[in-house]
Amino acid sequence: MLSVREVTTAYQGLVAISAISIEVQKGEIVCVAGANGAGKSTLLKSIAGAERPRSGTVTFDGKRLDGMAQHHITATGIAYVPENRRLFPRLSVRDNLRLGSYLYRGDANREGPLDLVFQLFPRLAERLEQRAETLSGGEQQMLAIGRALMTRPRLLMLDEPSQGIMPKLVDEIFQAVKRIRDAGMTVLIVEQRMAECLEIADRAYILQTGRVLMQGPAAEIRGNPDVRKAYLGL
Amino acid sequence: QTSEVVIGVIYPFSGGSAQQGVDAQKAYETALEVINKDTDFDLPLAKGEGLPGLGGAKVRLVFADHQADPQKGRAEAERLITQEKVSAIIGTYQSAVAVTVSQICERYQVPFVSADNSSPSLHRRGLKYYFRAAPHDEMYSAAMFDFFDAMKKKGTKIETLSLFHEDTIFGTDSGNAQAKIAGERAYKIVTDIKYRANSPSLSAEVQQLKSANADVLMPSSYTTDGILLVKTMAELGYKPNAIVAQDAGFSEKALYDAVGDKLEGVISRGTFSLDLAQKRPMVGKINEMFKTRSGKDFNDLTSRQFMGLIILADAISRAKSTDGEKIRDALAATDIPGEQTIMPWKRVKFDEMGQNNDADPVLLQYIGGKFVTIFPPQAAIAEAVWPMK
Amino acid sequence: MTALLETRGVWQRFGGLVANSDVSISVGRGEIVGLIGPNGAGKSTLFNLIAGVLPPTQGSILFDGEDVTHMPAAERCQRGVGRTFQVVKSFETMTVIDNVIVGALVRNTVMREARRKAHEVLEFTGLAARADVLASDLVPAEKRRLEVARALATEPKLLLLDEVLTGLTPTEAQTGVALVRKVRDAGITVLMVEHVMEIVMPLVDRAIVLDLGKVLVEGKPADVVRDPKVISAYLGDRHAQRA
Amino acid sequence: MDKDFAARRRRDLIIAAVLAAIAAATPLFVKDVVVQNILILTLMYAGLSQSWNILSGYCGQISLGHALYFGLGAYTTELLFTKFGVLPWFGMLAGGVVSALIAMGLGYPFFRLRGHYFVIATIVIAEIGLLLFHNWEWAGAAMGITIPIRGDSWLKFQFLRTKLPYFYFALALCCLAWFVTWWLENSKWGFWWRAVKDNPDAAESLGVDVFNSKMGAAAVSAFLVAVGGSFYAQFVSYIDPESVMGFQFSLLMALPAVLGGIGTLWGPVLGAAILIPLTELTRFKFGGSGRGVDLIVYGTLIVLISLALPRGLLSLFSRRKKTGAAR
Amino acid sequence: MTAQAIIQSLASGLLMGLLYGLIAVGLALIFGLMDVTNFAHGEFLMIAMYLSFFLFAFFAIDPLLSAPLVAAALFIFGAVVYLLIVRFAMRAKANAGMVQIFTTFGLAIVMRGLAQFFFTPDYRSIPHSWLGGKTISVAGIFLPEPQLVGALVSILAFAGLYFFIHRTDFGRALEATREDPGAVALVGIDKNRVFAFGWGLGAALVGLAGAIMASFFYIYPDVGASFALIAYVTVALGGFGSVFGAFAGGIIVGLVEATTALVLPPSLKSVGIYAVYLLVVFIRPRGLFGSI
Ligand SMILES: Nc1ncnc2c1ncn2[C@@H]1O[C@H](COP(=O)(O)OP(=O)(O)OP(=O)(O)O)[C@@H](O)[C@H]1O
Ligand SMILES: Nc1ncnc2c1ncn2[C@@H]1O[C@H](COP(=O)(O)OP(=O)(O)OP(=O)(O)O)[C@@H](O)[C@H]1O
Ligand SMILES: CC(C)C[C@H](N)C(=O)O
Ligand SMILES: [Mg+2]
Ligand SMILES: [Mg+2]
Repeated sequence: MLSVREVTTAYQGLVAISAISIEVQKGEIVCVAGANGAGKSTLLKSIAGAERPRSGTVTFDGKRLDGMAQHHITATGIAYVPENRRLFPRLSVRDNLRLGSYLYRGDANREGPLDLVFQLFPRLAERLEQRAETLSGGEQQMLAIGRALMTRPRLLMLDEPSQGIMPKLVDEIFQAVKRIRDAGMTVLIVEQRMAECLEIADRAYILQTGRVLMQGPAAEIRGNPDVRKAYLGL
Repeated sequence: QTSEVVIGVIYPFSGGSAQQGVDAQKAYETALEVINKDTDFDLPLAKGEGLPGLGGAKVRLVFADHQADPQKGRAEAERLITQEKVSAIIGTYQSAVAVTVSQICERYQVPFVSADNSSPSLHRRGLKYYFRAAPHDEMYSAAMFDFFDAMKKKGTKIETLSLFHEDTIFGTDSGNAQAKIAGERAYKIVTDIKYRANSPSLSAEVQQLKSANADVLMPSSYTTDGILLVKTMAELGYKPNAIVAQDAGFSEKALYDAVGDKLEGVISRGTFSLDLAQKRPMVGKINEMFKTRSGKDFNDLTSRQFMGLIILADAISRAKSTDGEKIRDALAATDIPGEQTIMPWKRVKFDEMGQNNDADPVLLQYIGGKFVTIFPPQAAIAEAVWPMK
Repeated sequence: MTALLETRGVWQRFGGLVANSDVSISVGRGEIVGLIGPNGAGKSTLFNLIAGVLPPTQGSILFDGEDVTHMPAAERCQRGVGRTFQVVKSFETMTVIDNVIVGALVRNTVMREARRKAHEVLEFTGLAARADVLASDLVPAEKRRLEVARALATEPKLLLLDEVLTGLTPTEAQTGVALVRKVRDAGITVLMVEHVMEIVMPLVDRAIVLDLGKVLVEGKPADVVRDPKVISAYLGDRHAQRA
Repeated sequence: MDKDFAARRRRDLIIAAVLAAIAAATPLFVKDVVVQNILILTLMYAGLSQSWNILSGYCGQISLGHALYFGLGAYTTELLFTKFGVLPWFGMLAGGVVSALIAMGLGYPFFRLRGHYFVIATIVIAEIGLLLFHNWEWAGAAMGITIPIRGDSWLKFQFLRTKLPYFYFALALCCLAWFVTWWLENSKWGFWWRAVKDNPDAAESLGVDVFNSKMGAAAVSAFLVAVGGSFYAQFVSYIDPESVMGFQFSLLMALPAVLGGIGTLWGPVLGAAILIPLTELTRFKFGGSGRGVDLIVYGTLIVLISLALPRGLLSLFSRRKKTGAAR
Repeated sequence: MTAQAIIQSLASGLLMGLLYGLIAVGLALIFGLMDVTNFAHGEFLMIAMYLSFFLFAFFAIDPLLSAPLVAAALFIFGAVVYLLIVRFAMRAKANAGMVQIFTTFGLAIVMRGLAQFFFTPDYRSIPHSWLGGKTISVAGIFLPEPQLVGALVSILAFAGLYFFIHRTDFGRALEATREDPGAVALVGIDKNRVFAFGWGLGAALVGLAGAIMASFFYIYPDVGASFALIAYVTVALGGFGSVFGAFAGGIIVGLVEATTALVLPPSLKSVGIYAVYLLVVFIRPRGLFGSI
């Protein structure tokens, strides 16, 4: 479904990822892990069009994405929840969610995914009129995912969704991710909480200093002794 | 022998009063044509080409933009003198700029002709190189009151006045002069409104004028405010008995194009009148020359600018030199009879402060789309229509 | 000796929403205390009240034996309250070292001293290599470390850490844990908010659990994680199994 | 690292000294008064902009009302001189003090405002000042004040025959403003200001007295600008409200810093060195046409420079990558 | 002063206030809602007035009729200005605020220069427009028709803008883009389209104001300067981010101006406006109804 080939992205000449290739199949949950600064976020940004790759190709369902404007990429069915969430701080929760369905204005069923969102994150339903900036950190993360779901993505990309989330909810979020997949979406997720993430993931990639260090089925990665030592802290 | 004499012309060529600068440019170019070409007018330098005193040397003008800023005026004057080597400077429309330009001229001993500044304080600063052939606001205002006195003698009721003047140097000076003379001659000022130039609205001001409803409304306003004033008066249903304006906006074509129909019978002071052409045909011809350049008739400002340059060039010619001091002396010795001007003046002769006290102002009334001279009697060609309309 | 920090019946309301209700906690000198609780429980709000961003709607705050309830934030910093922000607030157009110098200036009026102190703190926090980089060019994890460094530079008695160890791989987190210990060993009391139990629980001496703005449970970490109230409100069943 | 830093500071100081020395020597070669005039204005605006930069560039409180302080400096000096015979040197000091006090007085209400609300408040207060002076008869109202010419004298700081004293004063002012900036930049205040600009909340949490930082910056900035205003009044020897308190001054003070590099040590000087001669030359060259060409050229340049170099011209010179350019 | 005169003053002030509101409504969108500084607002107005003038001078179309044309032309102009200039000013990472101030300020200078170049600095006006100089008198209170129509258009423009911002997706998209232009792509919004449309709409509203103004005001290259500061104060007084605020701001400015002129010398009447602005923001640092 998504295929990233030999993508290199740099910031002002500083190469952050170099010649990375990854694949995501429809219906999969793919986990990307790696140390700080390994280039995980950069990879997602390069796919979402937030950064322009210097070379390499990104194709999504046979469509070339690299070089496409970011909002067009969203329209092709990729939703991206960045690390810092990028909510609209002074708009209400409701407006943030409504904006998620901007692409479907005029559509009678535009608020369709809202049920799923409230089902996943009932807290949001209680906070509809509150400004996004006054939400607690965890609530903000929920809203960011909720907003992304409103764009009815076929591929959902999450950058460290568990960051700042209470343990109970971390599990819920991972469960939610599973349910999101079960609702027909594909998920590409960057996580530091590898243990939890690998539990739900089908496959995983491990990045190191801008390159793919390791890849394979989640279970395999989880069993790898190096990984256990270096990333799972076991 | 010099083949060319350079004169600096400093005006606002950009900003809010750029129009005056551009009009002035046309007036000076007209004067230049009269000076440099052989024309058949009874004006100094008209006959023959160039300046006879300097072997027919031609005059060249250098224009500079002061943007209504005294500091820039100063810098431009200095540049014209030191780099363009001008022999004299003429300008400046805004009196505030004339202050600094004349100071620089004084310091470089280059004559400055204040062609169209009307602030009375200008010539009272003890400057040796300052000359003004035209009247200043006190003279103008005095003429207005002379006119009121004359009208009163004829039985017209003129007791109360409303002053309406803008808040820059021109309006303030004019308002002060009028208030002073009104006091001396026992006219009652019922309202004295100083307003902010280029205000977006004059409703409140006009409302006060209307409440006061004086016998005469005396505005001192530039074109923009003049237009707005007249429109606002119409909108608020204020029809004054008479308007006697301190020139400026009220001698501008733009104002009459905009609101002329509401101004039948308005009186403005001035120092020029086109109807002088009836007595002095060359006035009409020179006006035509100006009109082909600018598309406008001479008005109070452009006529003064034209005349100023003629007077200055004449002095240079008589000085037979481009030396500042010699030109200054020649200017001081100027004595041009009124008939050899396009103005209704008695003559051009400067007092020791550089002011020509024989520049008689006139009062003009706007009748049937034209200005006719109504005062003083010797210049008048018609009786004043009072009240207006 | 009295507690370093004490809050007495502190309330904070935002319109109809009660973010803190009747919170009374105390933190002793030299402790590392974990403040945990569900998202939106009011932890960051309590930090804001302690640091003096806003006065509590009701209640009082004592620091180092002094009532600081209405003292402005800057003065509290001078008294020894250092804090980090959950949503990082770096001085983006300044370099890392300059960011830290701002903090160091609280106790060092001589520039040279402040600069030396700042370098020392950067060494201590492992940011020395990034000293001359603009704060805006740091990655999120580094920015959080900068928050800590800046706060440390003020030489606080009490350091409030709001989720500074978030987004680290477990290995990296261990470095962070070591850093917090070092901080405590340097004599600084730490009150920290963190959601990653694997990190906090081994680290803290005592844990306070906030829920819906109220103190739910307080005690030794081992006891707290077993508390059914905490499990149901915060940790979730899975954690219960693991714990 | 520390050595680098100290070396950079020293380098700045040496460059400044060399530049000042070169500037001081220019009158030996430049006899043309027009060029001298441009140099004086350039130095004056460099100094003014440097001073503006303290409040707006370093401390981040964007003021478009500094004409108020400029005008207050000019008026205080000349009112004291013409009404009470106080020598301009004392007037200058008095003007600076008055402006600084007013700036601090205004600080109480103003520094609670953020963003556009603050900017508009500064514009509006300067406009109020302008209108009040316009209507204040004792201060000459619209007529302004003509400084009586009493012949060349250092005592009265008045020179007709030569521009050199003005030149050196402008140079001194520029150097002073630069040096004050240089000095404060590496002081508690300099750090506080930049912290306040970037993030007042964080600054507060680090013990920065946000309010007083702003007050300090405002006072220093207003004082220096007022001294510039005094100088300008003496230099032009005529002032009226419009020509010393008009909005254009507020912009002209900001412009060099913005074009050169706002919040930097060298930005204002660099900006003024380019902008002022450019302004003068475009007016010389195109101003007399009456067709607005000078405006078109000038405006286009401002647009282009702002767009092409948002960090100012200085960013052209800094070879260091973005990472180091913060100073 | 008679009661009637006072009522007249207030009535004039109210009408004038609505007119200020009309001039400010475009700014309320660009500066207030989109949070982009536009120092060329007065010059937009000037261009609109010239357009009306030339449509009248060459085709004898009354400004009232040409208003839609002018608005349409200004829409294109505004969008183009955004796409060609402002877009790049907003991209600046460093001190974006100053970059915006000075690019639009430079643009204002260029526009004045171009107007002078092409239209000459002459003062123009439309002598006999349908509205110009006409007035209705009710019980001795004069209500000038241009201002009445201006007031009506002002109310409609504000109502329309209010509806647009609060009831359409576009309005929400606009707010979102203002909040974080880098984030709207996450929900599939093209920020440049939104902002270009916003600028176009803002300029079109100024176009309406210009057309109304042209029927009774004088026109010259610097005419915008007279209105610019009042428009900024109007928007800020009402509070950034609030359409209603700008509307209320206009009315307050008009009334304050009229009442100040009753107690102070008229040359100080804008001091009243400025003082009220300062007073309001001291009490409410975000203006009367502002949200940002
Ligand atoms: N905006 C930026 N400007 C300059 N360099 C950047 C920028 N963003 C990232 N980098 C650099 O690119 C490299 C990869 O960063 P990236 O954010 O992709 O890492 P990451 O794996 O997501 O790390 P983390 O776990 O901290 O989120 C890092 O070395 C970082 O310094
Ligand atoms: N300024 C504010 N206005 C309105 N509500 C607020 C404000 N600040 C916080 N809140 C609300 O108060 C509650 C507590 O927020 P707080 O940030 O303290 O939570 P927290 O415990 O730190 O959560 P997290 O772990 O997710 O960071 C939340 O529901 C939040 O929405
Ligand atoms: C009416 C004008 C002739 C007056 C001139 N603008 C001046 O300021 O002196
Ligand atoms: Mg990342
Ligand atoms: Mg929190």
